Amino acid sequence: MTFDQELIRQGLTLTAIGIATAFGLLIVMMVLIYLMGWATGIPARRAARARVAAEAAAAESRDRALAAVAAVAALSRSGEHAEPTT
Amino acid sequence: MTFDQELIRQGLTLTAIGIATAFGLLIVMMVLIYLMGWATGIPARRAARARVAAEAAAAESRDRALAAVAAVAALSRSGEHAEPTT
Amino acid sequence: MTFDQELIRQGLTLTAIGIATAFGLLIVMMVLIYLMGWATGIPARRAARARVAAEAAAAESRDRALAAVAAVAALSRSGEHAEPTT
Amino acid sequence: MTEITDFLNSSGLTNLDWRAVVMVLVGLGFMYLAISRDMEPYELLPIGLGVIIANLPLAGMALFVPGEMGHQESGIFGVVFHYGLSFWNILPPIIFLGIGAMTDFSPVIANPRTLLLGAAAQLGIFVAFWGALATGLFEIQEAAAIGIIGGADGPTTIFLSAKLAPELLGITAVIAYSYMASVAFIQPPLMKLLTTEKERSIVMRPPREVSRAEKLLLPPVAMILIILVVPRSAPLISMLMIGNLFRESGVVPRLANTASNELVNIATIFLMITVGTQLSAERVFDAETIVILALGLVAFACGTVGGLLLAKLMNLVLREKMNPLIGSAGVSAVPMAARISHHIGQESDPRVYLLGHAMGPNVAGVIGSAVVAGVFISLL
Amino acid sequence: MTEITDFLNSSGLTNLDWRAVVMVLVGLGFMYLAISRDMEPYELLPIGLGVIIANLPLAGMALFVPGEMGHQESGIFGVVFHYGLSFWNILPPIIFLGIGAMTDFSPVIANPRTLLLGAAAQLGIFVAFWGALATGLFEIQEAAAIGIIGGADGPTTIFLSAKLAPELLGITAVIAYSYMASVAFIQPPLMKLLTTEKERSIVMRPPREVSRAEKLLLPPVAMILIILVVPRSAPLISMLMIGNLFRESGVVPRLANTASNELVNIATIFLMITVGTQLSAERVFDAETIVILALGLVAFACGTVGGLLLAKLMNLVLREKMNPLIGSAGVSAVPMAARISHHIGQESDPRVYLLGHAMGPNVAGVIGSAVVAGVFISLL
Amino acid sequence: MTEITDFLNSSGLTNLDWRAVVMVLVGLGFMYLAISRDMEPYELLPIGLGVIIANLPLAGMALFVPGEMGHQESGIFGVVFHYGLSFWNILPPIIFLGIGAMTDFSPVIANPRTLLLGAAAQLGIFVAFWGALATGLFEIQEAAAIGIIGGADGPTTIFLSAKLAPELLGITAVIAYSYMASVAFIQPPLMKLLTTEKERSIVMRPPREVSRAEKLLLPPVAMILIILVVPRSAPLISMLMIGNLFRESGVVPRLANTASNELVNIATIFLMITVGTQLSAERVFDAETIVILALGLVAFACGTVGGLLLAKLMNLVLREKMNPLIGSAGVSAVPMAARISHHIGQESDPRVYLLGHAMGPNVAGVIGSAVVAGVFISLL
Ligand code: NA
Ligand code: NA
Ligand code: NA
Repeated sequence: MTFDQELIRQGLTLTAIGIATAFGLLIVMMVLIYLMGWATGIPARRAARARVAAEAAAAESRDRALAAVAAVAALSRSGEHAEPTT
Repeated sequence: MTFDQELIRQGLTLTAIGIATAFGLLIVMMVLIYLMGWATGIPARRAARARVAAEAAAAESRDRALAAVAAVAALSRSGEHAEPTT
Repeated sequence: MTFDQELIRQGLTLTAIGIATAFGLLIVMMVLIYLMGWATGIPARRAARARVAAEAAAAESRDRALAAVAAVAALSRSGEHAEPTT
Repeated sequence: MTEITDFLNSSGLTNLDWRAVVMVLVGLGFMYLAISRDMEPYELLPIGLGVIIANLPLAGMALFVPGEMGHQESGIFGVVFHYGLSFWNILPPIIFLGIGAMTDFSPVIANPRTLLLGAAAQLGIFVAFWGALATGLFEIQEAAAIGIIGGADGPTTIFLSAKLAPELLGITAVIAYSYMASVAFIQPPLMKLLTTEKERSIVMRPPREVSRAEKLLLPPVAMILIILVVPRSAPLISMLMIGNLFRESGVVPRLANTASNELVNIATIFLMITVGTQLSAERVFDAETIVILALGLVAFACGTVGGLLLAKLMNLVLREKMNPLIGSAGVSAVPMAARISHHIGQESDPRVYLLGHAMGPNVAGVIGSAVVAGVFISLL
Repeated sequence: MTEITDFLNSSGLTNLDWRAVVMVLVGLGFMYLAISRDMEPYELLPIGLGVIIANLPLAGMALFVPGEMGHQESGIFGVVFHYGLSFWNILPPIIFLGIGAMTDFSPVIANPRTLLLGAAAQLGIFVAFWGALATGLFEIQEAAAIGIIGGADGPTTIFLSAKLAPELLGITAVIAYSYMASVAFIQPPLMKLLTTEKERSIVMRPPREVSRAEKLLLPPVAMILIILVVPRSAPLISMLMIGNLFRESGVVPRLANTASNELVNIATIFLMITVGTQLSAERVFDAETIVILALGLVAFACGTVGGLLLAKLMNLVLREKMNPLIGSAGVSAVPMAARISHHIGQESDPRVYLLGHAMGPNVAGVIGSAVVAGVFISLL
Repeated sequence: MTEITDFLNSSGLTNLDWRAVVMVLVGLGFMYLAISRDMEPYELLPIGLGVIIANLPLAGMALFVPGEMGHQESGIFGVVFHYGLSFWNILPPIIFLGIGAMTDFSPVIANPRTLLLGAAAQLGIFVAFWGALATGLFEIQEAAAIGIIGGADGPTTIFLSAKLAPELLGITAVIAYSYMASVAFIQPPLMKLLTTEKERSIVMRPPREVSRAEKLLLPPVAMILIILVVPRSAPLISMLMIGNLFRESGVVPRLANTASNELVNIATIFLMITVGTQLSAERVFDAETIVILALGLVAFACGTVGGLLLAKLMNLVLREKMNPLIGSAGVSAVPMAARISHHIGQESDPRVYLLGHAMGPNVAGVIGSAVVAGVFISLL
C-alpha cells in the first residue's frame, strides 16, 4: 500500500463527484420521468374527466328522456319502452 | 446591392453555361432516348413484320390449301374441310 | 529471353519453397483431418461399442427373462409371452 | 477541491448560453415535425438529433482535430464531417448510389420530353444565385451553394455546399430538406395561380410500356453523355447510374439490395446526424441565415414556376397536350412534388391521373440539378 | 540459399515461444466456452479468434504502423484498433447506437425508482478503483479503467480503457466480458446471502403500461440532462438515446433496423476480434493481469452488493415494498443479470415474476456506468 | 468569355482520345458479358462500370491526392483504392471473411486427399511466373503478380498485386476474373485430352457425412497450422477461417449472416468498381497487357493440367480410384470449375456424380493459392 497524499485526495474527489453525479443524475431523471408520466397523462385524464362528465351529462339527459318517456307512457298507456342510446 | 462589374460578368457566364448545359444535355438525352426506343424496337418491329409476313404467307398457303381442298372436295364431293394450322 | 543468373536463382528458390510449402502444408492438413476424423469418431465409436455391449447385455438379460418366462409358462401353462423392453 | 470547480466548469450547464438553448429547441422542433407530422422523417429526425448534440456545450461530438492532436479529441460526427464531406465528399455519392438503385427511370423513357421540364425547374437555382449575389453578403461560391437549394435535392445540395462553402453546409442542407418537407404548402398556390382549370383537367394517356433493353441502355448512355460534357458532375451522376444499372440488370440482386438498403441506410444515419451537427448557434444566429431562408423559398418557388411555364409553352407547339401540372414536379423533391402534381390534378378532375407522368420531370430534375452542380464546380 | 533460411526465419514456427502457445490455448478456450457453453458467444468467439491470430508469430494482423511507413505493413485489426479505438474511439459509440435501437426503456419509465438501483450498483467501480490504487501498481487512469470493469458493460469498458489506458484495453475488456458471461456463478451466492427468504418472496405488481409519448420523451430528455451535466459521457449517452429514438419514433424503421442489425453486427465483428488481438502474450503474462482479474471480480461482487443493499434500504421507507433481488440487476450485464434476479425469485416462490422489473435497474446500470465513465474522462 | 473556353477545355469531349473511347467500349463489353451472358456478373458488371468512369476524361473518380492537397480533389474510388488496396490492403481480407462464411469445408473433410489436387493446381502459378520472367519485361514482383492469376481466385490476385505490383492490379484482377468467367471454354478440351473415356466414367462413392465436431475443428486447426508456417498468408487465411467458424459455430448467426451478406456485398461494390477504375487506357494500351493476357491463359491451362495429372498419378497407388476430372477443379474458380468437372463426368456416364467431390479440390485450391501468395510476399 503505497499511497501518497495527493493521490488519495484525487481519488477521493473522483469518487465523491462520481457517486454524487451518478446518483444525482439518476434521481433527477427519476423525478423527470414521474413528471413526464404525469404530464403525458394530462390529456388522458382530461379525456377521462370529459368522458365522465359526458357520461354524467348523458345519464342526466337519459334520465330526463326516461322521465319524459315515462310521462308520455303514463299519459298514453299504450307505448313501449324506448331504449335510449347514450 | 453592391455589384462589381467582374462579379456580374462571372455570374452571367455561369448562368448562361449552366442553363445552356442543363437544357442542352437533357435535350440530347431526350433525342437519345427516342433513338433508343426506336432502335430497341427494331427487333420487335422486324419480328412483327416477319410475323405479319409469315401470317400473310400462311394465309396464302392456307388459301391455296383451301383451294386445293375445295378442288378435291369438289372433285370427290365426299371430303371434310381440313382446318389448317398456321 | 534475358535471364541473369541471380534472377534464375531467386526464381528457382521461390518456386521450390512455394511448391514445397503448398504441398507440405496441404499434406499436413490432410493428415490432421484424418486424425480429426479419427479423434472425433472416438466418442461415437465408444458409444457404439457401449451400445453393442449394452445390447448384448440386454439381449442376455432378455434371454434370461425369456428363459424365466418360458420356465414360468412351462410351469403354469397358462401365461402369455411378456414383450421385454430393451 | 480544484477538481470540483474544474468539474463544474467542465459541465455543460455552466457553459450554456441562451442561443444554444434556442438551437436545442430548434432541434426538438425538427424532431417533432418528423415524428408527429411525418415531414421527411428520414432527414429531419436525425438532423434534429444532430442539432441538439452539437449545441449541448462541450459534448464535442462534432469536433474534428486534424493530425496527431486529434488523439481522443475528435467526435464521431466531426470525423464523418471531415472525411465524408469537407475533405473527400464521398458520402453524397454513396447516397446517390442508393437512390439510383431505388429509382425507376421508366417514366423518363416512356415520355422523354418530360426531361425538358426537369431542366426548366432549375430556373430557381439561378434566381436564388443572383439573389444571393445581389445581397452583397455572399461570395460567389456561397451564392452557388445557396442557389442549389432550388435543386430541391438533399445530397446534391450537401455535395455542392461541402465543395464550395462548407461553412454553409448545415444551413443550406437543412433549409433544402425543410422546404422539401414543405412542398405541399409551397407549390399548390403557384400551380393554381399559373394554370387554368381547363389546363389542370387535361387527361394524359397512360405512359407506354418500357422494354428491358431501354432500361438497360439508359444508365450507361446518360452517364457517358453527361460526364463527357460535365466531368465534375461524375461523383453524383456516375453513382446514380451505377446504382440504377445494378437494379435494372437483374444479375446482381445482392449488390442492388445492399446499395438500396444497408449501405444507403448506414450512410443516411451518419450523413444526416452530421448535417444536423453543422447547425451550431454561432452559425445560425446570423442575419445571413434569414437571408438564405428567404432565398431558398424564392428558389423553390421559381423552380416550380419554371417547370409550369415550360409545360405551358410546350403545349403551344405539341399536338398531344400535356397537363402543365407535371411541370412543377421538375424541381425534384422526389417523390413529394410528383404526388402534389397528381393530387392537384385529381382535384380538378378525378380522371386526371398524373403520378406516372410527373415522375418523369421529377427524376429529370435530379439529373438537372446534378448537372448544374457540376457546372458550378467546374467554373468556381 | 539465403532465401530458404530467410523463409524459415520468417516462419512462425521458428519464432514461437511458450507464452504465445499458452495464449493460443487461451484463445481456443474462449472459443470453447462460446461455442459449447454458449457463454457470451457474440463477444467471446471473436475475442478468442483475435487472441489466436494476435499470438501467431509474425502474422502482423494487429500491427499498426503510422504514417507513410505503414504502406502494406499494417494489419486490418491494427487499423481498426488505431482508428476505431485508440485514436478516435468511434467503435464503442456505434455499438451504443445499436444497443439503443434494441433497448426498451419501458421498465424504467414504468418504475422510475429502479433508476436508483442502477446508480447503487456502480459501487463496484469505485471499490475496484480504490483497490487498484491501493496495489500501487497502476496509474490513476489505469485504476479508472480497471474500476469500470465493475460497470459490467463491454462497450463502456472498451471506450474508457481506450481513452485512459489503451495498453490495458484488451485485458479490461476481456475480463469484463468474461465476468459478464459468469454472472450466473458470481451473483446468486451474494443474492442469497444478503436477502432473507421472505424478502426474496415479495411479489411485485406487474409494471404499468407505458404510453408512446413517454417512450418518445425519455431519450431526448435523458440525453439533454445527462450531457448537460457530464458532457464527456456524450459519445455513449447520445448514441444510446439516438438509437432508442430511431426505434421508438416508428417513423424511420429503416434506420432503426440498420442500426440494430447490420451496423452493430459489422461493428461487433471488427471490434471484438480487435479487442482479442490486444491480448498479446507480453501483456497478459504479467503479475498485473492476475491483480486486474481479482479486482474485476471484486468489482462485480461489490456492484451486486450495492444494488441489493440499496433495494433493502429503500424498502425501509417505501410503502409498496420491492423485491430486493432486482437490485443486483443494476450492475448491467444486460440481460443476464436481470434473468438471474428472475430465476432466484422463482426459486423462492413461483409467483414471484421479476423479469420485467429487473430490466429497470439493468438498463439504468448502463446509463449509470456511462455517466461514471464520463466523470472519469472529465477529471483524468 | 474565358469562362466559356475554360468550361469547354474542362469538358471531357475536348479531352477525349481514341484509346479512352476504346476503353469505354471495353467497359461496355464487360457489362454486356455480365448482363447478357451471365458471366461472373458480380465482378464483371461493376468492373465494366469502373472501366467506363475511369476512362471518361477528367471525371477524377479514381484520383487519389495524398495529404492536405487531397482536399476535395480525390475521387471516391481513388480513396478506396488507396486505403482499401494500395496502402492497407484490407478489402481482400474482408471479402475472404465473407467467402469463409459462405464456404462449406465438408467435401474437404470427407475426402482429405482432394487437398493434394488443390496443391497440384497451383502449378499454373509457377509456369506463368517463369513465363513472365522469361519475357524480360517484368520485375520479379510483377512476375509473381502475373503468376497468381493462375490461382484463379480474385481476392488473392488483388491482394498480392496490391502488395507487389499495384500498377498491374487492374490488369491482373480483370484477367483473372475474365478467365474465371471462361473456364467453361478453357478447361473442357484439356480435361478430355488428358483423360480417357474410362477414367471419366469412374463412379465415386458419395462423400461421407461430416460431423459438427470436425467442421468446428477444421478452421482453427488449419488457421494455426498455415499461419505458423506462412505468417504472410494470415490476412487471407485467418479471415477465411474466422468467417467459416462464424458459420459453423452456429452460436453467432448475426455475425455469420452479416459477414456473408451485407459486409461482403458492400466490400464487393467498392472493390470491384475500384478494380475496374485501374484499367486506364495508358496502362492497358501496352504490349505488356497482351503478354499478361497470354500468360494468364497459360496459367489457367497449366493449373488445370496439374490437377488432372496428379489425380491420374494418385490413381496409380490408390485402391479406391478417383475420377481424375475432379483434379481440374483444384484451380479454384469456385464454383464453376467444380461444376465443369461434374458436367464432363455426366457426359461420359450419367451415373458419374462429381459435384460434391469436386468441391474438395475447389476449396483446397483457394487455400493453396493463398499459401503461395503468402510465400511470394515473404520472399519478395
Ligand atoms: Na432538382
Ligand atoms: Na453498468
Ligand atoms: Na486457387
